[in-house]
Amino acid sequence: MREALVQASYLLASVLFILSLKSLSRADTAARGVDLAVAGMAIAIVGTLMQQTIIDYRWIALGLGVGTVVGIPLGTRVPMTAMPQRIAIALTFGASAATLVGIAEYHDHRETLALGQRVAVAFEVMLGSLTVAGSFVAAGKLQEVLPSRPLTYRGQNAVNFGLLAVILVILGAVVAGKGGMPMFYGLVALAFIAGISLVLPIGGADMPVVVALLNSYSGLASAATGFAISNNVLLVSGALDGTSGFLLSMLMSKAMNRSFTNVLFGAFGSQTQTAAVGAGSDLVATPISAEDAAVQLAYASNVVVVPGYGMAVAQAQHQVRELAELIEKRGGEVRYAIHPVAGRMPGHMNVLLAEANIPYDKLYDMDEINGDLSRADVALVIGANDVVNPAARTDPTSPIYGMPILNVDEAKSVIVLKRGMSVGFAGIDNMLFYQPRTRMLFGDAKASLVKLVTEIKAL
Amino acid sequence: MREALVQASYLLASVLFILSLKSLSRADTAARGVDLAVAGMAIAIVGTLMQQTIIDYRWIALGLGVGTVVGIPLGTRVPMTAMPQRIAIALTFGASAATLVGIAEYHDHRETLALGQRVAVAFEVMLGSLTVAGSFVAAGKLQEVLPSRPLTYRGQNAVNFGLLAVILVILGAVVAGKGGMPMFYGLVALAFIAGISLVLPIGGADMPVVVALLNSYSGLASAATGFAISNNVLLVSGALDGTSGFLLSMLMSKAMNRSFTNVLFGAFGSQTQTAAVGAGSDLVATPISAEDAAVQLAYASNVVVVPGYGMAVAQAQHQVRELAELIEKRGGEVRYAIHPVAGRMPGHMNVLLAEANIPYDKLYDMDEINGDLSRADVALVIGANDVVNPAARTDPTSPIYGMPILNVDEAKSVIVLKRGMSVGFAGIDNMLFYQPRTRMLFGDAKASLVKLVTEIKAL
Amino acid sequence: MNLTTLMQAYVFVLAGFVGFLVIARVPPLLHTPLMSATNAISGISLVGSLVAAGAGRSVVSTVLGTVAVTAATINVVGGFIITRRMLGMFKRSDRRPSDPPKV
Amino acid sequence: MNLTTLMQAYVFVLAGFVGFLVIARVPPLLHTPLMSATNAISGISLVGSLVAAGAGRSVVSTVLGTVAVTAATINVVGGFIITRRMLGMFKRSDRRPSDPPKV
Ligand SMILES: NC(=O)c1ccc[n+]([C@@H]2O[C@H](COP(=O)([O-])OP(=O)(O)OC[C@H]3O[C@@H](n4cnc5c(N)ncnc54)[C@H](OP(=O)(O)O)[C@@H]3O)[C@@H](O)[C@H]2O)c1
Ligand SMILES: NC(=O)c1ccc[n+]([C@@H]2O[C@H](COP(=O)([O-])OP(=O)(O)OC[C@H]3O[C@@H](n4cnc5c(N)ncnc54)[C@H](OP(=O)(O)O)[C@@H]3O)[C@@H](O)[C@H]2O)c1
Repeated sequence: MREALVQASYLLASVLFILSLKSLSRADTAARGVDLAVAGMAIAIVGTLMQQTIIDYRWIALGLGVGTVVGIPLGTRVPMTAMPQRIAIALTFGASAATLVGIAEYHDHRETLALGQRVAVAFEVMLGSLTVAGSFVAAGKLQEVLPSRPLTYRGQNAVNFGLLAVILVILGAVVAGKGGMPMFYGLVALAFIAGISLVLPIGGADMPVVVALLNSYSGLASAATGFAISNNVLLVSGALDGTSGFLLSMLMSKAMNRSFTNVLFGAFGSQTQTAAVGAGSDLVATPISAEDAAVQLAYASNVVVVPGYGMAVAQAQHQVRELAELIEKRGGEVRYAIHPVAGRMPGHMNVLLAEANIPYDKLYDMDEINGDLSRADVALVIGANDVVNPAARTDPTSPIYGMPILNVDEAKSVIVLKRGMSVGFAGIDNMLFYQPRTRMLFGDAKASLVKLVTEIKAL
Repeated sequence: MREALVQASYLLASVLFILSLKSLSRADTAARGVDLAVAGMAIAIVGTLMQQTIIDYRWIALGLGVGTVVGIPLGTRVPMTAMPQRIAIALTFGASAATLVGIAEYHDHRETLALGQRVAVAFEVMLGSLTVAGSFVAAGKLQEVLPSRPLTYRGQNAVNFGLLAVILVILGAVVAGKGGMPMFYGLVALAFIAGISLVLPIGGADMPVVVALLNSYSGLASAATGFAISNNVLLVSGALDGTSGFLLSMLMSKAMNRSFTNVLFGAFGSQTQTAAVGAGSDLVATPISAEDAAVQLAYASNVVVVPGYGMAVAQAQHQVRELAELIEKRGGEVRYAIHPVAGRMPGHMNVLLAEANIPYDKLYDMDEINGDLSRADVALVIGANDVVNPAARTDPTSPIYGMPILNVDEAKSVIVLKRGMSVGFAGIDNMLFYQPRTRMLFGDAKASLVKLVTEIKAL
Repeated sequence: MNLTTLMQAYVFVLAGFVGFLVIARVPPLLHTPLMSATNAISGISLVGSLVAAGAGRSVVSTVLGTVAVTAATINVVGGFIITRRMLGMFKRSDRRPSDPPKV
Repeated sequence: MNLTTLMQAYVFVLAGFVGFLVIARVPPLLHTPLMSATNAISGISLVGSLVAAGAGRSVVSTVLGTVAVTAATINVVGGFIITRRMLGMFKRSDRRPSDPPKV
């Protein structure tokens, strides 16, 4: 009877996780999706605690307590701008749980595990350990504790493939039951090293793709645990995470106009280093003073704000809202044009602007607003570069050629807020800045916006 | 080892069925979907034949042989126009197989079946038997062997609900292991009667929805078999059929602008009987001779053909192609406007026109062509009525009000081919026919088209 | 609830979700071919029929099983042929081969 | 291949299909919340950790299990809170409440 209840709780939890993912894939139901997942998790936990094998609740209570105390601030305090590294860190925790359980399982039952279970445990610790290390490195790169540029050396791919080959051999030995605990710990250790070594050569900006992929590995590690200890809810949610993470990382690289293998093995992001900058060296961009820009904005009736990575760096979203409200108070209309890969993670701009309380029906997708940009009196580009680079349309030799962009160059006038003439993520110059209708307002985006606000108020 | 192979074949077959359905849900991959399903079926059959429990192949060979001999002509000979009844008949066969297997299972193992298996077998024969009878009646109605109008009497819903209640009681008894074979046969018989009694009151035109729903029941019967005899491929494909059939029947009723319960219990389709006809009785529709219509078509440069149920009745699709080719040879452009529920089953017009070798890129969905109909020189309406009835847009009291229609009334001129002034499926008059720009070419659609072709050739 | 029944329940529920998700966005054009194809797939009850017909358990079982095999085979063979035929008819014009598929 | 492993294979494959089908059409706007949510869900490894920590099998198992419970709980608690917070930020303006959701 008790066992039946446990199993029923697991089935229910599995269904709730599925419904949760389904809700999460649509904007209007996404919030409900989280509630469903929370319910599923709670049910699965209660179901597990009812199991007959659990005889001692003290350590469990300790773990749950400490975890909750640490988890709450990680959930409530971390600013939205730190989301990518926040997810990567969380992944480290989740994957280390799977790895530790795998080690405990192998330690206790090494002698009695069936072949299938050995396979499962071996995969569990391999994927888990790789994910722990990989996502830790990813977090470091995203937080810029580690250098976010790709760390490469000659023969790197050869070394990595060699490492993977050795791991597979050891995996085989563990599955065959050879080598005992030392062999097993060797697997854990080498997978850990592989995690570091595979992620280091990938540039910081590609980390979201990597994190999604590692999430998929961590899901597969859970599924392997499910196989090993015959637990269906682990199996189901592990498989869900495994495929959805994989698909998500592919969708992400597609949205960035990049191939998936290129992201993972392409000495990738190193183009940031190599691409030439000086293309427009004899051209001069026209600066503008904050005072003049303020006048232009104050009297515009149709303003389109184009946020980019620079706005995120400057944390300028609140000043953006302040400026927009001033313009609106004076009778102008302000809309926001959101490029799908503006910033450094998908939905980056949406999250930031939402944090500043900008209603999401003022945010327009690229496809929705592109036809309308020619009617804008002022396009205010705040720290965006690649996503407004007309070379994507016009220059077949450009590395971003073919990527859909926001056609800001069609607006009646353009004001660009950035610190200098540096390139963006793709490492290429942008002819938009040299266009007769474009004016550059140099300086940190936040500082410039503060100046604009002050000036408009003074008008 | 052999058992492992059997099980592997089942897993592979299940995956192939899923991939098949996925392919079948997109036009460009649908044909490949059938191949995948065939492969899955073949693998499942071979896997089953390898099972150790099968000791005598003679009867199996007989059944497979006879089935193939009968099945091939049913697949190759039946004309496309008879698709709905063809599907209904096939369903009868499939469901009777499930029912017979259930009876055999219960007959042989009655004493030893576990509770769960009794539940499964009881559901299997109940759903199977209901489907056999229901789809047989549906086929009869579609073929018009049985009267296709709803057969209703007072208190019908009460009788049907009573019948279902009795069935549930007997189902309970069988599950409880009470009553032996007689009780079991009682369940089969009553479910059979329920199948007849539930489908008779539904109008012929709603049969596609009913057939899809019965398909879902038959899938659930297979899934129940899978539970009873612990066979995973039955379980998976049964569940696939069960949910997809159910969803499909809901999508269909939605496409017909009808609620699902209304289809099943609404004394449904009886509105065909009751709705008034004479609304436009003092209006006169203007006839046209085949000769004049031919001239008009011959010199039109932009013709839109709107096929409807009448074209299917008259089997006129080949003549439509002939006429279109003549017009094209003379320099005119011919497109086809396809309403999602023209005819009597979804995709009816597509199938017929495809059969006449009309390339499917000349077929335009309602949404694609509606904005363009005002540019048409001639809209040639062939046996369509409800799907071009402007009352759906203009008359809130009309039973079809709110259904999206083809805006044929906006064309520069309209020629309607039908036999007289009879109403269509919805049983209501159509103001389109009395519009000044509309001409009626009375007569059977095929005969009229033959005349038009002859006249144009003679020009 | 024994373990096998439990696992069967998972398989059933998950396969149901798959069916639902796959069909959720199919266009009306494909409703009829899809109905025809799922119908043919429901001939998978053939698998159960083969066991009943060939296991030599009892005369009743063999007879019913053989009839069931016949019926299910008709469904499978006829169903796949006609679905294939129907879909084979959806072809594009030769004149504009580069166009995206319409309807 | 024993029966349980077999059924587990079915469950795994089917759940994988479900994951694939559900995510296939998610818009870029939701990529980050979705990543965050699946991440929190992957904290389900908590279920395995609870058994390791509470079954009293060995000191190693209890210690590793307790650490695992802690780590997984951090993941679950923090992950759900932050996902909820992020999605809570996607709100519409009060001025045009009847508009369809944009972006
Ligand atoms: N969204 C994603 O998922 C994702 C993930 C990975 C990669 N990417 C890539 O990232 C790029 C995104 O394009 P983007 O236009 O948003 O950004 P971008 O092309 O990377 O350009 C950002 C610009 O912001 C300026 N900037 C930096 N800090 C600033 C500050 N404090 N104040 C003002 N300006 C500042 C920089 O110029 P200065 O230094 O001169 O100020 C830089 O040119 C695309 O190439 C995309 O493919 C996107
Ligand atoms: N597609 C589906 O899935 C489906 C399923 C069930 C119901 N329905 C319903 O069926 C209707 C379909 O609309 P529809 O416009 O295609 O057809 P309709 O409204 O039913 O009209 C068909 C017309 O064709 C004429 N006709 C019949 N035989 C003919 C012949 N041999 N030659 C020439 N004309 C002939 C009839 O008029 P005469 O007798 O005067 O010739 C009739 O008015 C809709 O109401 C729809 O909701 C559709």
